[in-house]
Amino acid sequence: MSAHDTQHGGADDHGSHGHHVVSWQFLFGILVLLLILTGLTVYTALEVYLGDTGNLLLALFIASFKAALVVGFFMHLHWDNKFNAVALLFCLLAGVTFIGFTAIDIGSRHMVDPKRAEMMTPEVVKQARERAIAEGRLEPDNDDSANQNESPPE
Amino acid sequence: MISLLNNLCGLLASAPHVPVEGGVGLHRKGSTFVTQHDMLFWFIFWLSVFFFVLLMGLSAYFIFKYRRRPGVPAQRSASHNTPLELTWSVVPLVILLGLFFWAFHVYMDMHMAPGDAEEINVTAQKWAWSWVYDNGAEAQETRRIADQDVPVFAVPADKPVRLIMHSTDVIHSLYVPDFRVKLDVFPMRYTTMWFEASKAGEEHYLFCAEYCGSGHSQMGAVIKVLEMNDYLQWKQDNTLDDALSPVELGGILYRTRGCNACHATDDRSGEGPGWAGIYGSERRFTDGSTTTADENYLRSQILDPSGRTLEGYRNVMPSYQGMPERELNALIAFIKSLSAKGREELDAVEEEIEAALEEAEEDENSQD
Amino acid sequence: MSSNTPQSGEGFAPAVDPSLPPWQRHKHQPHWRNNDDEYQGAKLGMWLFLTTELLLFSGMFCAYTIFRMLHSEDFERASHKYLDWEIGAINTVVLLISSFTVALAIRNAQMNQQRALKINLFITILCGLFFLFAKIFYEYIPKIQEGKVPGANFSYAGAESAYDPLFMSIYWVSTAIHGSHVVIGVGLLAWCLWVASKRRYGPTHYTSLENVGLFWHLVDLIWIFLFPLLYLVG
Amino acid sequence: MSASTHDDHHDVSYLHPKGGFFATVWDWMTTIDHKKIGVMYLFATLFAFFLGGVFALLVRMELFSPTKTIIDAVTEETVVTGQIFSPDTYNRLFTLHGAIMVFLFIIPAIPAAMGNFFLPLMLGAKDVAFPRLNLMSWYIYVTGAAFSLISILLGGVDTGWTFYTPYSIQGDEEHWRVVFMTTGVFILGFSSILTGMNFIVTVHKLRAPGMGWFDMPLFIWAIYATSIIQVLATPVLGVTVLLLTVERLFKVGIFDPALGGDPVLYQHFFWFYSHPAVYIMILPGMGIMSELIGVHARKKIFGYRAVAFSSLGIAAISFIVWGHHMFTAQGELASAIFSFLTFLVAIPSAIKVFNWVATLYKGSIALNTPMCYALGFLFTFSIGGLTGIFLGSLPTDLHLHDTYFIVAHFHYVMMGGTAIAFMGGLHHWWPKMFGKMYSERWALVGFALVFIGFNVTFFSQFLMGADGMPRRYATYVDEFMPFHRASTIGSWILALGFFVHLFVFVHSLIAGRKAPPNPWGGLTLEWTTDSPPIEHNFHHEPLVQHGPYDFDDVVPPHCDPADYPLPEPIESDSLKPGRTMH
Repeated sequence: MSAHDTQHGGADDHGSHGHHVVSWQFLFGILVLLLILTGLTVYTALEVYLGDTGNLLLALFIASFKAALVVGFFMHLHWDNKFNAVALLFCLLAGVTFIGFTAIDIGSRHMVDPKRAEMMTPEVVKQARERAIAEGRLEPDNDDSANQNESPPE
Repeated sequence: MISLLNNLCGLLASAPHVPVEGGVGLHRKGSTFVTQHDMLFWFIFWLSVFFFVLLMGLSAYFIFKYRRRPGVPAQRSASHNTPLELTWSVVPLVILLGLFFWAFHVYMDMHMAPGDAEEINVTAQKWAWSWVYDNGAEAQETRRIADQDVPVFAVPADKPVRLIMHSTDVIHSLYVPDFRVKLDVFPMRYTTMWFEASKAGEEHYLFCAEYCGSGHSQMGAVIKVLEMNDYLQWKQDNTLDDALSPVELGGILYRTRGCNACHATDDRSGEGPGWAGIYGSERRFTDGSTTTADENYLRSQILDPSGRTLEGYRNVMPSYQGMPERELNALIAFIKSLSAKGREELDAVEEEIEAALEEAEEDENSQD
Repeated sequence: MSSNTPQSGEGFAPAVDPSLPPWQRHKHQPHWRNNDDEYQGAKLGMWLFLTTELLLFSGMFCAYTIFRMLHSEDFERASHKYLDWEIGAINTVVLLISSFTVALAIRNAQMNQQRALKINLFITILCGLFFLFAKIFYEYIPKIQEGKVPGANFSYAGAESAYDPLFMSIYWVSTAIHGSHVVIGVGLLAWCLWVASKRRYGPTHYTSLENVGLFWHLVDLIWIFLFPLLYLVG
Repeated sequence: MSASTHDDHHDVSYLHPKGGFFATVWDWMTTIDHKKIGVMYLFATLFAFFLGGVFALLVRMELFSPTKTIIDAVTEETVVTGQIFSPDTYNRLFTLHGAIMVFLFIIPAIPAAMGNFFLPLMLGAKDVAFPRLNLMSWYIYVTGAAFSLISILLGGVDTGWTFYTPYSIQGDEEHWRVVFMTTGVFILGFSSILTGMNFIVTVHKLRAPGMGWFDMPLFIWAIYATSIIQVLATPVLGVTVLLLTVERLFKVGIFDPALGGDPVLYQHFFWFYSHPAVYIMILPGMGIMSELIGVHARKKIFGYRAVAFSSLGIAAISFIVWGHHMFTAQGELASAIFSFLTFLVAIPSAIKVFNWVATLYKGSIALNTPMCYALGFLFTFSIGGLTGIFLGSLPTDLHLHDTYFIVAHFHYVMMGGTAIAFMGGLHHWWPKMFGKMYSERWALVGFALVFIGFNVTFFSQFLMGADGMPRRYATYVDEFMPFHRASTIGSWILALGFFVHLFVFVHSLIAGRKAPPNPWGGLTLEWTTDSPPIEHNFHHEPLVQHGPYDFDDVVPPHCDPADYPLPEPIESDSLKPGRTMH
């Protein structure tokens, strides 16, 4: 997908601007590639099992590759002046710093004293179930699958 | 002019009444952390003073020496000097990073509790602390600071104490300035902190340092450091044993469960209504409905207060869901004891009990 | 940005030759030196705005990452239990196609193919509307009826873990913010279609069309990440 | 207003009224002239400053005595030492003081008011890159301020300006007040983003011919660095406040622990914006400092590139240190990392202060009001910066967190830094903005009162903070009474100082004498045009031939060489750069 097959097209392209015009064949090629990648990510997510984080990383990798395609060619960044790309880079840097440091903190609470990471479970679902029983949407003491307004969990 | 100065000084320094002798501050050396912490604190202090005096002295000298004199131009001088600029970037960096490692070392000591610590469960709720010791003891003595009765917690001297803390509603923060310790207390999550009080017989303030609403400034406590055996004796005395009558137990719970943070035992109203005379009286709510304050009303208001709010008050009372039955009855008995109608009923109940006891004795006599 | 009516008190009003097609009459604003400077400035401004939009969504991705880290198996199960990936996949394809057609529209403007420009813009708007239609009628409304609403008023009785409402909260808030951006995008594209029908886009002037196109690509970009994270790996 | 020059009708001052009263008002409301928008921002932010100041005085009044001061608002009975306000009202006062000062004054003040006015002038441009977007930012600011005002009129918010959850999402009856305030903050965020974006494009695309990146004045570098932070940090505030509003309306539960959320996550969200925000506040102040010290000491800023790059350095490092606001809430690993990085962020600020002091060497220092404020900044900002070291190191922060030591630290850096630099910049550029000189004597009196009042108010807070006086307390233990009394009396002196300044400025607008184009002998482009400047800033496009601070070689424009003598030209090359300073 390098720049060689970008066709400097357009008969009446006014020289004064010299804006780079991309051939529609090239754009169509990018679209086809994106659709294939979408299919790939759906397939790998449902059929292929690489471990909990493995799937996540694979999905993220495919999504980043698709994003790079859209940003680089659909959004014309590849041929734009460089500062736009620098702006996008700093944006990603800020986002990664934000998510990274927050994850470091919340992920490492247990290190010195495990008691500090012990969370109590919220009873939102318990209250919801009691409310459901109170409103008669749910028979009191049997399992939830017999509930009339909810399709059996697949 | 002199009188003006006197009032001003008088105004400034009128002798503050000090409920905890020794006051509070850097001069108080409450825990074993103090030596390490203060060494670091004063090192940073003198480092800052040195740089500050250097900078201000230099600029004051320049301002005086190079003040603008008409007709005299500024002399030429180099507009940048790389070696100088490098030194005054690298030298502070090295000093500060050295400071970081020293500070980190002290910090890790403060955050790693030794194994044999005495464990106390601390619960923070909107505007009161309650410490429950390992044998179920709770503080009963209170002290009046900053216009509020706050509990006095006992702590053993020269023994590590580990506080296992959680909050029931919002974020609070347990802060003892004299021990140089502070840690946030979170709802739905445990946090732990440790310290070792160094000198028996001293008393220290405990403040809430994370903003938690209108009672935040009165959510204090006093820590009393006792010798080990006094401490064990104190714990023994303060267990809520079963011999206590409901009204007495209710009185203790009134203080330890934080009711005193908002409710007064006379009819003066604070954040919440005063309890004197409310049992049996007519209670009007914000939505205009009224009801008589009987036992079920008191029970429902304690367990689920957000349902109905009394007219003229805000809906800020936390719910005491999960309070054991014995303590609930004791609290209700205590409230009843504060109003005439309540006292009659309590006396009536006592007479029945005595009557029943007498009958029981007669049956025994008649049997044998 | 597109039409340049000289402001009052203008020092010098550039002569505008009426015989030229509308897109060639565009003259840069007085404080710019030439059309190209204005075009590059506008594009840089748009890219900076896109970085702020990306950072707005980075907040949602951070919440997702943290709660996924804390309760990963609950999230994994909740994603398969509550969300059906078919609708997500269809919406992804629809958005990718709309990205393609809006890129084509910009190319048409550069090549002065006015009819193709209007058709491509129309297709993009259709795809956007289809995305919204599918999201609201096939995802949001059924979920509301079954009580799979986020947070406190979560009343779906078939929930297994205590953190299902939390997953629903993340799903609802992220897709709602993204959905609102799709609505804004469709509105802007409709405005571009109106401007294009006035033949005011051409090889020398298509700045606002390109900026709206960039915004639409951003909307697609966010969905490219939201779809796998929420629907597939959960 | 000022007399208009008589050549062709375009060269009239931007303040020249356009016909009758209503025509002028309509012209100001729909102007896309960066100067008018700058002046509108100036008056709006000054109004917000005084409103915030009133709340500050009320807070200090309440803290004059430990428990109650005059009237106990809850029971209405007059108590000799009654509390002015119930604790709840006190909480609303300090919250509104914080929120108004942060969101309505200190973040927009220098970038929007002075940045809008002087960025294009100093770059030699006719206007900012997107003038209409600039006007839209102004109206977004006004809308956001209106929302916050509605929240205040409804009774104000008592959650602290940080809106920490779960406290900020509980409580039913003030439901709408918090929602109005958070929506107001959300809208104000956009005004900040769009202004930042506008300035970045202006600096990149609209510099005068001959002005390279290192020929720009240092104020522009500071505004550029501030704009980068505004663009990259403010959106996260947007999403935080949006989630808070959604949390209150739909009980979503991302930040609510009772529903599985995590309040510490909220603190990360909030401080990821709010720490870079404190650099949005101080960087423009540092930019003004470079201008003031350069012009009034008639000396090229020492180490121009070091000062310029330290602005960018601060902008970069500011994004990785936010955790030092949460040392008591975080895990140990995160606290260690953030503490280490916090020590890095101190270096660029220190470099700037060293460079300013070095600039004074062999200068020709005139002690007029702007220079007094600049030197006052050196004093207060140094204290603010150095006390930051106490808060960067972990154990001392555990002791000092959420005490009055922190209150004193950030007031020394924000008020002692940005507000004093703002006043210095205002006095420096007042003649250029309004074409009127102000009375030097009374302005110096104002400075003296502000400087003394400020130091009395906040230095006493350092002392009581180190002793353990917690923050946001309506009633406190008696040991802290003397410090609080000194601080309250200091706040009266401070308020008096600002009122003196208000009268000086109003007097100057009404009866000030006409200002020359270059009263201080500055070399940057804004001094080449008239004061107040004409509609299109420059009669003909300026060409940059010398650096912004070449005081040794260039006679300032519009100035009599006799007033500004030049040192003898360099014969020998004894002054080659790199030699040690002699």
